[in-house]
Amino acid sequence: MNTEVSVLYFAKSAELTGLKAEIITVPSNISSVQLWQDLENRHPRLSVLRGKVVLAVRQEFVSLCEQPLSLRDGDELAIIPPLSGG
Amino acid sequence: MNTEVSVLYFAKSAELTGLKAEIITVPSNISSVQLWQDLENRHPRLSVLRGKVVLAVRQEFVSLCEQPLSLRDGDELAIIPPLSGG
Amino acid sequence: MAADGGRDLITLTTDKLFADRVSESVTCPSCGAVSLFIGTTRDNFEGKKVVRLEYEAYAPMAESKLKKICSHIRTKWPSVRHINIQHRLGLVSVTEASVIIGISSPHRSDSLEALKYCIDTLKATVPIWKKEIYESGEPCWKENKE
Amino acid sequence: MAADGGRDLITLTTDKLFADRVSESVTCPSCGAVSLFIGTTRDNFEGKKVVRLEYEAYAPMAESKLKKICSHIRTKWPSVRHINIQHRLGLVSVTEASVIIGISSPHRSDSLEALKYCIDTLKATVPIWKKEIYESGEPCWKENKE
Repeated sequence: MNTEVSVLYFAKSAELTGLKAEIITVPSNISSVQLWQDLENRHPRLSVLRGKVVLAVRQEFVSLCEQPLSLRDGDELAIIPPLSGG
Repeated sequence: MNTEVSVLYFAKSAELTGLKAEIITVPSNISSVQLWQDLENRHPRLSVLRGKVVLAVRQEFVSLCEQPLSLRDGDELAIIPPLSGG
Repeated sequence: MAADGGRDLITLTTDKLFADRVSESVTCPSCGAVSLFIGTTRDNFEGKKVVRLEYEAYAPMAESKLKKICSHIRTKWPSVRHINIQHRLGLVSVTEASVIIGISSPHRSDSLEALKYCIDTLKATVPIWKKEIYESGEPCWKENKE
Repeated sequence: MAADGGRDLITLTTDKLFADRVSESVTCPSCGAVSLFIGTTRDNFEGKKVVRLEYEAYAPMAESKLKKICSHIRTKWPSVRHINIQHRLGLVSVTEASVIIGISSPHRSDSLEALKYCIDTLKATVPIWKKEIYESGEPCWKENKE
């Protein structure tokens, strides 16, 4: 089953994609690793961040792993490059 | 040999003696314990501070003990009740 | 918000930050100690001259993470009274504050320890990013390491 | 005064103290961190209402002890840049600052650790005394315990 989710890009990921946000359709049981691969396919320049990013799913950090994300329509995802606040 | 030294009183010791400072003559080899006893004799109300004060001799802390102070004329002594700065 | 009326103040803003406002906002008659941390922009990085920083945040998540930090502080140091965390966004010039944290407590050790925990945890867990802009050369997105 | 131009500022004064002035005086372009401690008068002691404090110092010795604290800080945390220690004397009302310490350093951990050392050592070694003046009852000279 597919879901429509929004993906927010921050910092370097926003520069690399040229986007602040986009809406994409992905399988609801996609894993975080697969989702990242899907985003890299859409935006090949994102590959420089491979191994350095985590996701935020519904505003909670999620490391890249094989576990299904159980996405629901309208969920907010975000690409989180290494933090540098403070 | 006697020396003339000034004694400064601070905080509660100033309240008890009613003095900010006085000049006294004491033996130059007096110990800090003897000096305190001498001051208690001059100002009996100081006895409530017994065991709680230290001295400052030429602006260095000196605990009450038997060692001679080697005072010189014009030395500045001070009565140091428990500190409460900050 | 702490149960007994302690305030958790959290602000993300493009306005300039002022230490006095933060310290006043956490001062209270029952507290003997206010500890403040001010993070400012340094003028150099590996020999390159930094002229300014640009901060960006995932604002709603950053605010919820900052609230979580406040609630952890109140669990670890129950005597902490008020907490104010201000983080600047957008462009910040050299020597201007990018973050100010103020914490009050009746005795000093609690607010000092909570302050260190707060800035350490902010740097490690709050989705905020800074880009250094140099006098010459490409700007660079930074990475907290400590 | 540190060899490389770091400032040691020490003030004993009956004037009101301001956090902004202290933080500005230690801010510098090469520093990313300013840590500030503000000690204020609490409004209560063992159920008695405190209306104000009165501070007294053995001023020349207090200044030399504060200078010694600065020089120890520079030995223990050589990256510390500027140090400003202001202590108020005379009458201080509830919520007003009696002491403000500001310390800057390139990275935060040094100024935070030096700040804790500074206020702990000040309370333990600097000849300054405070008397609490209550709404009713005899004033009382305090004793630092921590």
